[in-house]
Amino acid sequence: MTARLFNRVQLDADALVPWIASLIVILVGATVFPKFLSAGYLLQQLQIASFLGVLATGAMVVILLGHIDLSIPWVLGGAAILSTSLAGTGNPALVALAIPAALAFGALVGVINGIGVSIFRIPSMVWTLAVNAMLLGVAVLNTGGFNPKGEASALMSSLSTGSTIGLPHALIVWLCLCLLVFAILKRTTFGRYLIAIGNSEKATYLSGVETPRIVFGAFMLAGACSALGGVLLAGYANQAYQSMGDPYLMPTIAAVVIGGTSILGGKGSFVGTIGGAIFITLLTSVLSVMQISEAWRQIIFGSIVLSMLLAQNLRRRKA
Amino acid sequence: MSDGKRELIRFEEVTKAYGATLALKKVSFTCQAGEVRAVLGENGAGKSTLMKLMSGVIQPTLGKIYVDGQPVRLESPGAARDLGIVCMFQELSLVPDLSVRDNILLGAKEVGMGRLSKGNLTRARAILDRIEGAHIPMKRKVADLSLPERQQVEIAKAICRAPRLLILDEATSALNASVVQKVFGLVRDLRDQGTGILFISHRFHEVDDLADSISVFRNGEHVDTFQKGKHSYSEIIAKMIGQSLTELFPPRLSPIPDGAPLLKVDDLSFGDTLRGVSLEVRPGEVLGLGGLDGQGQMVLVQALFGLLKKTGGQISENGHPLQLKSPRAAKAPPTGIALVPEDRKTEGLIPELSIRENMELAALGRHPFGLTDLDNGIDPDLFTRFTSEMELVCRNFDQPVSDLSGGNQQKVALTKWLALQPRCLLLADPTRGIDVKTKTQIYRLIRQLAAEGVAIILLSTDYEELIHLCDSVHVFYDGAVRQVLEGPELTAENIIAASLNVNSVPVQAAQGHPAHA
Amino acid sequence: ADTYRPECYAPAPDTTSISYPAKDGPYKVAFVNGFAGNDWRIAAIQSAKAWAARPENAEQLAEFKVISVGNDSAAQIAAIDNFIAAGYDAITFTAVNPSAFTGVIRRAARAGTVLVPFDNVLDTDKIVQVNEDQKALGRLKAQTVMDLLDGKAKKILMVNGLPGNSTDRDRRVGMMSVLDKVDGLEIVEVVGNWDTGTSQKVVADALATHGTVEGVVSQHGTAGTINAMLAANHPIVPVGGDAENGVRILMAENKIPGVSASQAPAMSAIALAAAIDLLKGHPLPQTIYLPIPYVYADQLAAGENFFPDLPKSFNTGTGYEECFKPFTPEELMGQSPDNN
Amino acid sequence: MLDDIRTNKREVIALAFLVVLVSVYLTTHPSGPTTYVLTIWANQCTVLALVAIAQFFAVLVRGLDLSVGAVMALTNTLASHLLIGSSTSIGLGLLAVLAVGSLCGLANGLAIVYGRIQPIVATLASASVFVGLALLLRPTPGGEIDFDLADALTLDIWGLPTALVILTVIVVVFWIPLRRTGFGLALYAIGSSQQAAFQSGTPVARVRLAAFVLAGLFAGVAGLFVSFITTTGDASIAPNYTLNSIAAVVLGGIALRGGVGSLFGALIGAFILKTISALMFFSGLPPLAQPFVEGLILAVAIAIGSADILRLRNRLEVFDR
Ligand SMILES: Nc1ncnc2c1ncn2[C@@H]1O[C@H](COP(=O)(O)OP(=O)(O)OP(=O)(O)O)[C@@H](O)[C@H]1O
Ligand SMILES: Nc1ncnc2c1ncn2[C@@H]1O[C@H](COP(=O)(O)OP(=O)(O)OP(=O)(O)O)[C@@H](O)[C@H]1O
Ligand SMILES: [Mg+2]
Ligand SMILES: [Mg+2]
Repeated sequence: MTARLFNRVQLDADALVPWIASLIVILVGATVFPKFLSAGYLLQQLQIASFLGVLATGAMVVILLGHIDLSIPWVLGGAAILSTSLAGTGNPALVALAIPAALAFGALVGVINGIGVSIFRIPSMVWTLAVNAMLLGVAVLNTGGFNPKGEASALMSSLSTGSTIGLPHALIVWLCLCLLVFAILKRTTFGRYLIAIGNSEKATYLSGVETPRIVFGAFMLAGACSALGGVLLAGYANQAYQSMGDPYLMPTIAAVVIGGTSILGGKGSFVGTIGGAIFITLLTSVLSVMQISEAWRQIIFGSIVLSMLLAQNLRRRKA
Repeated sequence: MSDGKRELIRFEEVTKAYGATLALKKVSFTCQAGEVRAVLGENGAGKSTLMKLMSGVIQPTLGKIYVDGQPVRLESPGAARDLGIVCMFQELSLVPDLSVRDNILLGAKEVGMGRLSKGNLTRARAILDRIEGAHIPMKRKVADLSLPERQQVEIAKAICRAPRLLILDEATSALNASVVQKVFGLVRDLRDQGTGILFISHRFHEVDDLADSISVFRNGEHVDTFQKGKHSYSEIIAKMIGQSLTELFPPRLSPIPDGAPLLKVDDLSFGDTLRGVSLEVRPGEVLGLGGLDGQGQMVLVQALFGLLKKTGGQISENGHPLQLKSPRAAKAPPTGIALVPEDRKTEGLIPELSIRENMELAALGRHPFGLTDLDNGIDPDLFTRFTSEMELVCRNFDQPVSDLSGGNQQKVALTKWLALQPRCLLLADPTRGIDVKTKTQIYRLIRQLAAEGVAIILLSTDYEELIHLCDSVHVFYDGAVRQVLEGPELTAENIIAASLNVNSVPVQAAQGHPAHA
Repeated sequence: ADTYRPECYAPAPDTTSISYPAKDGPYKVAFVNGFAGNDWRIAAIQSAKAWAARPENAEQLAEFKVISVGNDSAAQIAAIDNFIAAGYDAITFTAVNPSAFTGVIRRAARAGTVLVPFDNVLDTDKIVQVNEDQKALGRLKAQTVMDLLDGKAKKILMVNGLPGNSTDRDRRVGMMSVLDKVDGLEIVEVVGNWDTGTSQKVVADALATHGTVEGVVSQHGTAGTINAMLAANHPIVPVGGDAENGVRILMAENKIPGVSASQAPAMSAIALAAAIDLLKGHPLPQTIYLPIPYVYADQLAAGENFFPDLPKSFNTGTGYEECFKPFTPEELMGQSPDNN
Repeated sequence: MLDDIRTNKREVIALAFLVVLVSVYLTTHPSGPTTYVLTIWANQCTVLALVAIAQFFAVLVRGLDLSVGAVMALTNTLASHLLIGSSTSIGLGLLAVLAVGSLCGLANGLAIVYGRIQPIVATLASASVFVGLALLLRPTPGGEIDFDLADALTLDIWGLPTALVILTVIVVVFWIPLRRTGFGLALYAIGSSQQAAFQSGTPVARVRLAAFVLAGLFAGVAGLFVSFITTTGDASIAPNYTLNSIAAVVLGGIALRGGVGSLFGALIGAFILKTISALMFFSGLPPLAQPFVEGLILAVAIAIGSADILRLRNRLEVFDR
């Protein structure tokens, strides 16, 4: 069989690992709490997974590029603060602006990330970290002054908490986003370049591609996704608050990598990332409902993720 | 050389499989001390695989390896080194971020993990000096060396490990004739001291020059081994490619063009690597860039492809000055300049991606953020036209490029750009490490493109190529054009003289080449 | 020992009293905050500055510095040491780690610098500490809920705070001291990390798996807890929650019975005041338990003890009547960052 | 000589930047450069410096280690149980703590080298395990460390901050000799080109493994030093150090792609980072503006390190960064 075909098979298998794992988690959990199998609980998990999933979608784009975005937490927080502040003014025009403004903010931060990474060629790991620190600073400065009463606009709440015929809107938003980004990656030149850069930026540039533009695009897309995550979470909590993004950074990255996306960039799978987001949400929820102590939750979480990665690699080596 | 040579290493029915590919099939092969054995074969014939097996980089799938008659398992280069087997790899085994010194000490037997002994350094220095590497400082980072300089260091590194079996896998592919001579002198001395040498090269005059005996490989099989001189070149080539090859360099298909130049370079300068270079190339002309490596040819090519900022002088096309701000600007019609870079594995291609994805990468740019791949303004048949012309060997276009042998990789790299139908084609050493058959195919293609009116600039380290393909050759020395050779004065001697910046040269080892045979 | 202004600096049960030789002002004082990116801490900084800005206090302060060092005890120790080295008279701080300051305390004593930790206090009896009685805070919430349930309940939801934190431990102990007495009571515990979003998620999970509960006690991030209950169409039950503006708005809007009480950020101001009073030579209790500011659901009054047109993350704990006139929201918010 | 400068350019820039920061700090400090002030500064910097060393060894062989902070937390909590009582038990305690640190590193190494998991990912997961174990050891902060030992290591020797002495010893007694061995060479070689190192006969797997063990060991040392400063165990310290250690090595001119930089650079980077925050103390900046300014200076510092990229005239060289 061609090596290529093997790759394909592997990719899909990797992508399936989190799905299988999710199934196991539910079934195991169900032996203690039968309610885990109830549609209500599962839909709710999907709704909550959507927040993580939206963030993971953005993170994946950047990781495919061979970079990483550590500014997720405060892009998320900033977008939440911005959107709730606008919505809080009660002025219809500004209320309508809440979501677009937040997304624009995310994209703007993406530009700043892009400048550091593709113009100054600072390792994204560090530059986005610094950007995150600055965003924190801005947020702190801003809440120091007088803030308009902040609250989620009706649209925001409906997007994150509403549901039609049982389907949480958040889930729908997430899936639409996935389809959109999937289309961008698979069907557009931009997507092709993205993957190419993830494999070798030099060779891509020598093919006559303005690679910086692509890097910018990717980081803007990721920033917008983080912002969307912020909007959804603000809608969910019906408010914004400082460091609401901090709990999301590591789970987001974990979701992407256990989905089979190579942290080195160039290859990855959407199905996997979706599965990753769902798996992490489920695992966290099950551990929390089972009232397992923080210490053991950390240990179990880490061990399971490790063993999943090992499983993926051992299989890959057999192939 | 003495008779009754000792057997150093013996392969018995050795097979090496990479997944589905059989790189070597039941190869039995012996190699003696005090002999230079040339290993010939097309790209992908299995030469590198053979060498990698001997030097412990990879292990055989089946079969036995004997050293000094004892069955051995060479499970790592370290193990091979301890048995006195040292390989100079085709993909150089130098560490870019370390200094020359550190590279020479790295993994040396007497160093291991312990304290660094300086012993090797003096030896290495001596060797470097002997092969025209005197100018290479021990403290210089390898990354800052040119490709030939690296090959020189690699040779020094290999030899100062006092090998019993020295393997040279295309060790000299980037070196110019005069250095090659020095290296060969060194190798002969080693041989006379009883070292066994395995020598892979795609340059016949080198084989002719150095080898005592010749082994021929064809797609993974050991076809034959014989003393040099037993067979004529055409016979050897026939063994290599399983058919006879009429001639290496196809005849020109069109008269040397005159008329308005397509591309005009006026007094181009860049730092001290390019000093006031002026030249023009007409549609249908093949213009050669010669000279020792690193004399500015490559810089010129990079400038023409929009890779350099703040260059002095001017580049104009059909009289219109060009603003070459990036490769994107260079490739965009109507400018239509294409560059097939020197290093196909890191610059020309993306090995992990499929052949199709690689070929389309350059073309995609046509409609920047076009909604779908397919709409890239390139008729897919264009790819197939060139791939079939060059007889690309592959299962299908979805195979990753890394599966292909170097020669075939190069065909993909060419197709990728030719499909854009460029008006000016820049070729940087397009046949380095490529076997005869593939070479002829590429040469034929160059001729055709010229006939179709493409202006071609060919940078090459192989002067035979320059002589037989180019209408005129600009020989570079120290960032400037030392001499422009045309017609009858276009001879090996003159090229070498010009590139060494002297007026008369010792007779070169250019005699007896397939082109003449 | 009778101490200064006990109505404000209320002594903790069987605590000792501490006093230092009087110094003349004006004094150089610093507030070393931990992590800044959190609403409570920002409110605390604002309160401290608001207090220092009031004329009667301003004249006693030669210098007043506020710095935030992040969640890094080593950095906080360094910061405090720096102010000691710089000859500051008093330093207030929110300890990142309750047991990491033994060395600092010794060095401060040597240099004659007064240390007053508040909110996150230390496991030490060598210095004056300002806090609320965390156990009592927990007790108050649990007791109120149980009283509303006439002392009888089968299932109660308990949303805990940040694991591995002593405040979390004490508050839980306080709650348990009440709930343990209720027989046949099942307590569903989840970890909310004092974070609105996290609370909302874990409570949603708990309700989905454990069904309805008869009452809820929550340390902090109660807004998330209530949101989750509303989202799950959970019947309205008594809630013992924190005192963020958003919580009180929700309780008022949805007629949720219970109590809203918590750590008031204005505590930072009391710590300053205490530091000044100590410098003046007044004796103070080693452990000061500030009167817990709380409001029963039926006493909620917009514009008075909650503010519908302020951010939900705004902390209503704007002061302690017993000590000084509580700050007006404008006094706090109006503090634009640049008038330091 | 010229080659030396070129190869160490990043370090030189970083060092210059550090000198500027420190002089600003000491001049703005009301009580000037007294031993006390220097000791405070040195202690704070040294914690990060030690983690940065740990991170340096991981990065050197192309492996970011996201678990260094977690290993610190684990060793710190362990120390808070063991470093008290008789001098012998303390001695054994020290060894035990360092052993645990190295074991964590070994675990990471095995997962990465033999499990073939990407370092970032593997350590992301193992970090969570280590923190869990730390929480088991210290559910809430507490325990204590022998005071005399703590003082001995966190105060000063004849007016010279002990912390600086420790770092000097590490450089002189450990690093410089190591750099002169085949092992030291192999570390760099593997980071720069694993293929080349392998073909040159380096036992790649074992050397990489050793590198991660060293990372664990130094994370353990960092954990110890935190214990001496705080004289207590706290499982929640991890997040403060992991990402900062990465920032530190980059500031110190160490390339995340591996094979470039020196332990000395890691130290410089750590000192820069901590001095930036120290600057805030007497900067007189509005409290709520400090976090922003701090982030800004960090960003600028990083950007300065890479600014020379703009002077490259060959657009290809950019990609070899
Ligand atoms: N690592 C590998 N994975 C898969 N296939 C391989 C690998 N290495 C070699 N092969 C296959 O084995 C064949 C022989 O490769 P080898 O490198 O020995 O050819 P070669 O004679 O060195 O070619 P060249 O003249 O270009 O150096 C190749 O055509 C390739 O298809
Ligand atoms: N992972 C791989 N899968 C499939 N084929 C491979 C792989 N790695 C290398 N090859 C092929 O094996 C051969 C050995 O690789 P090598 O680097 O020697 O290339 P090559 O054929 O010698 O080309 P060149 O002479 O231009 O380097 C090449 O033909 C290469 O295409
Ligand atoms: Mg080869
Ligand atoms: Mg080859």
